[in-house]
Amino acid sequence: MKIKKNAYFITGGILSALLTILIVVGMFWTPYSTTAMNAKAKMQPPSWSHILGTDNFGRDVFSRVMEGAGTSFVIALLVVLIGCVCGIVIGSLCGYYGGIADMILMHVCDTITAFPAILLALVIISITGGGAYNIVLALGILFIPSFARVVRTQYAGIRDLNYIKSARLMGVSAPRILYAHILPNTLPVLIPAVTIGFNNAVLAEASMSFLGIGIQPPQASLGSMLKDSQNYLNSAPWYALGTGLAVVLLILAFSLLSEGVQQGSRRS
Amino acid sequence: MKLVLKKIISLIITLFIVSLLAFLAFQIIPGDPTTKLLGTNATPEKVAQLRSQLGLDRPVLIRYMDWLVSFVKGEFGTSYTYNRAVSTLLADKLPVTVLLTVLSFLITAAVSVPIGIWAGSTRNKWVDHVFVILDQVLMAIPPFFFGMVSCFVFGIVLRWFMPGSFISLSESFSGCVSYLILPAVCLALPRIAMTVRMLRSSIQEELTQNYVYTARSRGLSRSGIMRRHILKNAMIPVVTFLAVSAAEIMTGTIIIEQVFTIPGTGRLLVSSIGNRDFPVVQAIIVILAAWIVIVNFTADMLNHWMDPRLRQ
Amino acid sequence: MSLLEVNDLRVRFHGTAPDHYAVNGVSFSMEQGDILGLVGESGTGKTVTAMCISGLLPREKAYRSGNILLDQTEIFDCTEAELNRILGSDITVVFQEPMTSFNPVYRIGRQVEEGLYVHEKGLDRAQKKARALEAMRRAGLADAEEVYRKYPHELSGGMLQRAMIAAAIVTNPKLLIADEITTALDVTIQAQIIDLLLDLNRKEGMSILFISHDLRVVRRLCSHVIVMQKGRIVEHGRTDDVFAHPEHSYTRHLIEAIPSRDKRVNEDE
Amino acid sequence: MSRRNIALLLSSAMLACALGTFSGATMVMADEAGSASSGDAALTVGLPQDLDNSLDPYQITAAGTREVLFNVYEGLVKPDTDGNFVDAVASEHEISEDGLTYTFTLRDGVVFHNGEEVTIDDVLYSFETCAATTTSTAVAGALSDIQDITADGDKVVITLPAANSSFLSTVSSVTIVPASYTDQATAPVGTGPFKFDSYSPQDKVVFVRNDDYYGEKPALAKVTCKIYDDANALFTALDSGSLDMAFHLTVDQVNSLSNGYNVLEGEMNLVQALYLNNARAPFDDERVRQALCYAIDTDSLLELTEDGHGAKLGSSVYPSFRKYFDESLVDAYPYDPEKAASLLQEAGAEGLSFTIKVPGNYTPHVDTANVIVEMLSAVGINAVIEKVEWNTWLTEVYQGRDFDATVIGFDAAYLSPDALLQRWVSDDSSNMISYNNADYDAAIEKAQSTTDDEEQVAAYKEAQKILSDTAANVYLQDMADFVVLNPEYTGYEYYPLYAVDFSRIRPAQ
Repeated sequence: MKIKKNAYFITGGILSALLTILIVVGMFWTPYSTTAMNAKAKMQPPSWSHILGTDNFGRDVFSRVMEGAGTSFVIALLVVLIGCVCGIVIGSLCGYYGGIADMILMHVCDTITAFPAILLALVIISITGGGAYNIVLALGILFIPSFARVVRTQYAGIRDLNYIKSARLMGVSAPRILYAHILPNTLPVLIPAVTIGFNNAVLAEASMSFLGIGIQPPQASLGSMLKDSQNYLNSAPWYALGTGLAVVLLILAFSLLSEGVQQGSRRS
Repeated sequence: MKLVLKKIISLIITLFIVSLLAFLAFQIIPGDPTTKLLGTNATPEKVAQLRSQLGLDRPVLIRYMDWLVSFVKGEFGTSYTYNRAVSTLLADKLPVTVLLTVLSFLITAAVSVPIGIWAGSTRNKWVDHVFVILDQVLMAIPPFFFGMVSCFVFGIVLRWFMPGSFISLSESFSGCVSYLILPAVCLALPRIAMTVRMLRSSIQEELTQNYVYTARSRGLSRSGIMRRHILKNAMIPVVTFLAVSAAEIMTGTIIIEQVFTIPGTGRLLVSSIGNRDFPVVQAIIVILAAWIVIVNFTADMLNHWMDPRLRQ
Repeated sequence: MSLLEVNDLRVRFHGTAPDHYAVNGVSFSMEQGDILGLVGESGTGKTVTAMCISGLLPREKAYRSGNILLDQTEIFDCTEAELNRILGSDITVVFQEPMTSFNPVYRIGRQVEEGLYVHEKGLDRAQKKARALEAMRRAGLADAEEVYRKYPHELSGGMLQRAMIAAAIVTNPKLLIADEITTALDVTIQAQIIDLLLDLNRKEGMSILFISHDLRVVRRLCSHVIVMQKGRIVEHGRTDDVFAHPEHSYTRHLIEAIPSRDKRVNEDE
Repeated sequence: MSRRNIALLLSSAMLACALGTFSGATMVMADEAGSASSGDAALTVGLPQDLDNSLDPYQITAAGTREVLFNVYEGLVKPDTDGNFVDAVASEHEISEDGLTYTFTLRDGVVFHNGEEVTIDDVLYSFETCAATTTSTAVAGALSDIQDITADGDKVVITLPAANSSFLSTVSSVTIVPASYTDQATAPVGTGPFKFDSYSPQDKVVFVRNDDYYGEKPALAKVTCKIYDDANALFTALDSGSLDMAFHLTVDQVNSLSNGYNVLEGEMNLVQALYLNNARAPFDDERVRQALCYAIDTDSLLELTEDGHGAKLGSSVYPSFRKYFDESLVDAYPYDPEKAASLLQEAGAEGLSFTIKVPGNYTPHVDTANVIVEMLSAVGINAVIEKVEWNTWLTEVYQGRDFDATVIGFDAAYLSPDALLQRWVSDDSSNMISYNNADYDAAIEKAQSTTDDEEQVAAYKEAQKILSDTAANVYLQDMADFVVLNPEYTGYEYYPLYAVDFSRIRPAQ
């Protein structure tokens, strides 16, 4: 994979590395406490002491963005993980064995996609209650169909190739065929699906927090911060723009990386 | 034809499952409607009496059948919070959301197809990079953030547009449409980016096909080849994508209506879920799900109609 | 006056080594009514030569020198517009892969009429259809009416190739270039296509430039033959003379390589 | 022109006309909101929440609905801006020396909004129906005490078994409605300066001038109240000029206003507090409640949320009640984290954690909850906020009492301390926090039954002291209420209770 000329890969790589470092650091240390309120420092514009200014409670926006980005990042990662793992299991079984199970499961997947996403999330959350873990569960379930469908088509395609038939003839056990032989071949399709999944997960979490059903205070994610910042767009625009930029960069970094990977593999 | 029949049957089955799931979902959710209606002076006998009056004590499946029959007849029950028939509530909310969805879809199609064709047929490198970057950025911006900022920029800074001054359909159609344009654009932008990118790569792929050489050997000009040969081939995957995005747009209205305070089914759905207003939520879900399933079905049909190879 | 004259044609693709010429000084001429075979293993510059003659070689891809005269018009001097006027009317091409040479989403009839659409705008729909059906019958398609309405994926390779030929002859071109048109077909269909070309030549005096690596086909079809190796002509003459006593070792090597029954016949004689 | 060209042409034409209407329409809209010529002046107002599910005057529970319908509904008498009672549907009223008989003369020529004349039977019907169906137990209690109520000619005579200084305020809360009219819930009919015109949920409610109003006719012909369930959207609409007026804004919002509207400041007339569910452990233990009072620094809370504009409270009455307001209780619990910690230890409730349910659409309450969470975490108490829809708060918290703690503001439905204090009596149906204190019930009982003014004031103050001593709730503030008005209008005046009077607003010449 020629990396030298692949601009997307480079920019995506640098951006994601930078963001990941910021997020990991944010989990242990932030320039200011993310919760301490300070009446005198309310609504201060960006300055050297406060890079992204302060919010309506006098808290440093940059520190909160670091922590919020961490929450959003972890949630999105977990959501994609659940969606991907379950998606692979379901997709591989359906794709490989087919038959009625395949028909039924695919129908269930269609129904899940037919459901308005936020409604399913709301239903799950109203049963399990708000908070980060329940959102991860709710969104995780939502992301299974997309992965399942991608994996199923790949498996259905690869299932009849000769090297798989010969593996079966040699008595290779089914799980080994499924996950040692076929799975690696689905990677070129799976990796972009994972990054797109990550993007959608970050967006989904942000939208749910915007509707007020996502992360509940005092915990803060980029989505909930964006919602709070809407009120001060006029007097403290840096609050909304700073947070919004963080969301965009978080998504952009990984989608550029995925574009780079795709273009790299296509070209080599 | 057999294929179409099979598709219709699976469509109906999915709708059935969705309505059943929607119905069951609300049995699980905590908060019994009777506590809502009776409030604090809910004595056990009153609760029991009301439950039987509402028929809540009958087994779930019978209640589901009951609900389905009345649903098909168009009676969706009465809303708890607004104390009026759900059908009248939806009568003035659904048109707004449908108008917003159609407007956003038209903008998506009207903008992305010409740009996609132009992007596909130019050969210079820089155009490619510009489109890839633009597409990535547009898809990375959360729609409500885009709505928020455009509300601020157009509304408060430039004063071109008055967020919150929604003019209802009954008052003036043009007033309503002009208010819905900015939200529709916010909804459309990420989809325009995706469509342009898809159309561009689809055209570039078709350009490498042998039939293009045949066409050139007939003496067709470059634009003639594009118009008479490449466009239809390149549009096939794009048309299906556009049709599917019509379903996504409808789901997207749920968020956009919150940002632009548009009294559509999206906002009603969010507040009704919060208020555990089951009849309203169930009606909206089934309508939304029906819209998504029907749109996917049309996408399939369009695909078959446009590509003769699929027509066995 | 000869129909086609190629003088000292040289072609070098961008990005290849400066001294490596795909076509290195090719000159020949062709008379009206001839069937000229262009033979050689793949990669010897046959197709590149044909593409230069038909003007299909993209200008930005290669350096070209020398000149090509088709019925007194200098191909290299033509502008894009002038070229488009010649292409499809005076000169037409039939390609190797019939399955992919047709646009999958349009019916055969519309694609056979393409030449008329471009060059004879005056005709109305009915006239175009009639000309197309007539061309398809000339190409040996018995049930032309039915094939007219079909889509490419609904026809066999052989029928598609006949339709391709119909599309090429509908504008009664001066020169028909057939670039490896039999290679993708099985033997029985090949013979039918060869007979079709012979008929067209005999009945309508169609001049054909036939490019192939299959000597057996060339022997049966072509009146004259040119053998090319590494971009140069190594042999040029009447087909029978060249096959009877080939001068150049490369030609002899090619003839011996024919694995067919009739070669053994030669030995028995 | 092949089909392909037509399609391309069509799509670019669509785009052109879409953009055309976009630019053309904004001209139209620019002047629609602010038309202020007299006579047919129209005002556009923003409401921070949707109306109640029933608009029947006796069923309304939400202060937000009551404050708007103040323009539609009237009693025999109604409060004025300085808290006295002026004649409304009654042309005059007199009270006997012993305070037992009240005589109201029906004003002649008063017409309901549906055109019917107001008759004595309507008045009697109204008193009867209100006594039977009102959701406010204080009003129901006062009305049930009436010995008898008789009509003679155009007068209504009401006799009481014992004097009740706040009976006049109860009368003002009995809206006079037509006896024959049945669907008040969806299309209210009253006698007020404005008539109800139309209501579409989540969108708007429209009032029009009542041209045959007996009193001074309002200058505004039409008032359109646009409904927002999201404070941010309301503020953006106001700031962009599509609204002429909005009320109950926070100081942060007012500071970030950029459209040059006038800002009027008054009190919200709300008792904002961290209300604790006294029936649910550990808040059933007085010491835990007191610990919370010590743990919350009200002064810095005011500084953070109101830039110092709000008024501190010590109990369930706010300053506008002047003589009844007990100033001394304001600093009953100075900020003392150590004492809070020791009290918690004493009560065995270290590491206490609970949820604060707060209505998401009221930014002032959400902000206060955020500050409280932060202050409590400094003392090791872990509080989490759960934002809920307004209707969900009403049913789950207010009616269902299913909560640990909540931040809300209680208003006075009518001008009497009862409206604020009666609700904490043990058996009162709207006793949200299930407060149960015999001394408190006795003090309220005494206050309601004495005729002597000083005695009554002392009893009400004693009741407030009990609430403060037992730390029933963590009393915070009566927030500053900012009303923002388009400079093309003037004349808005504050009332000492939760009411927005449109009838005084007129175009500014």
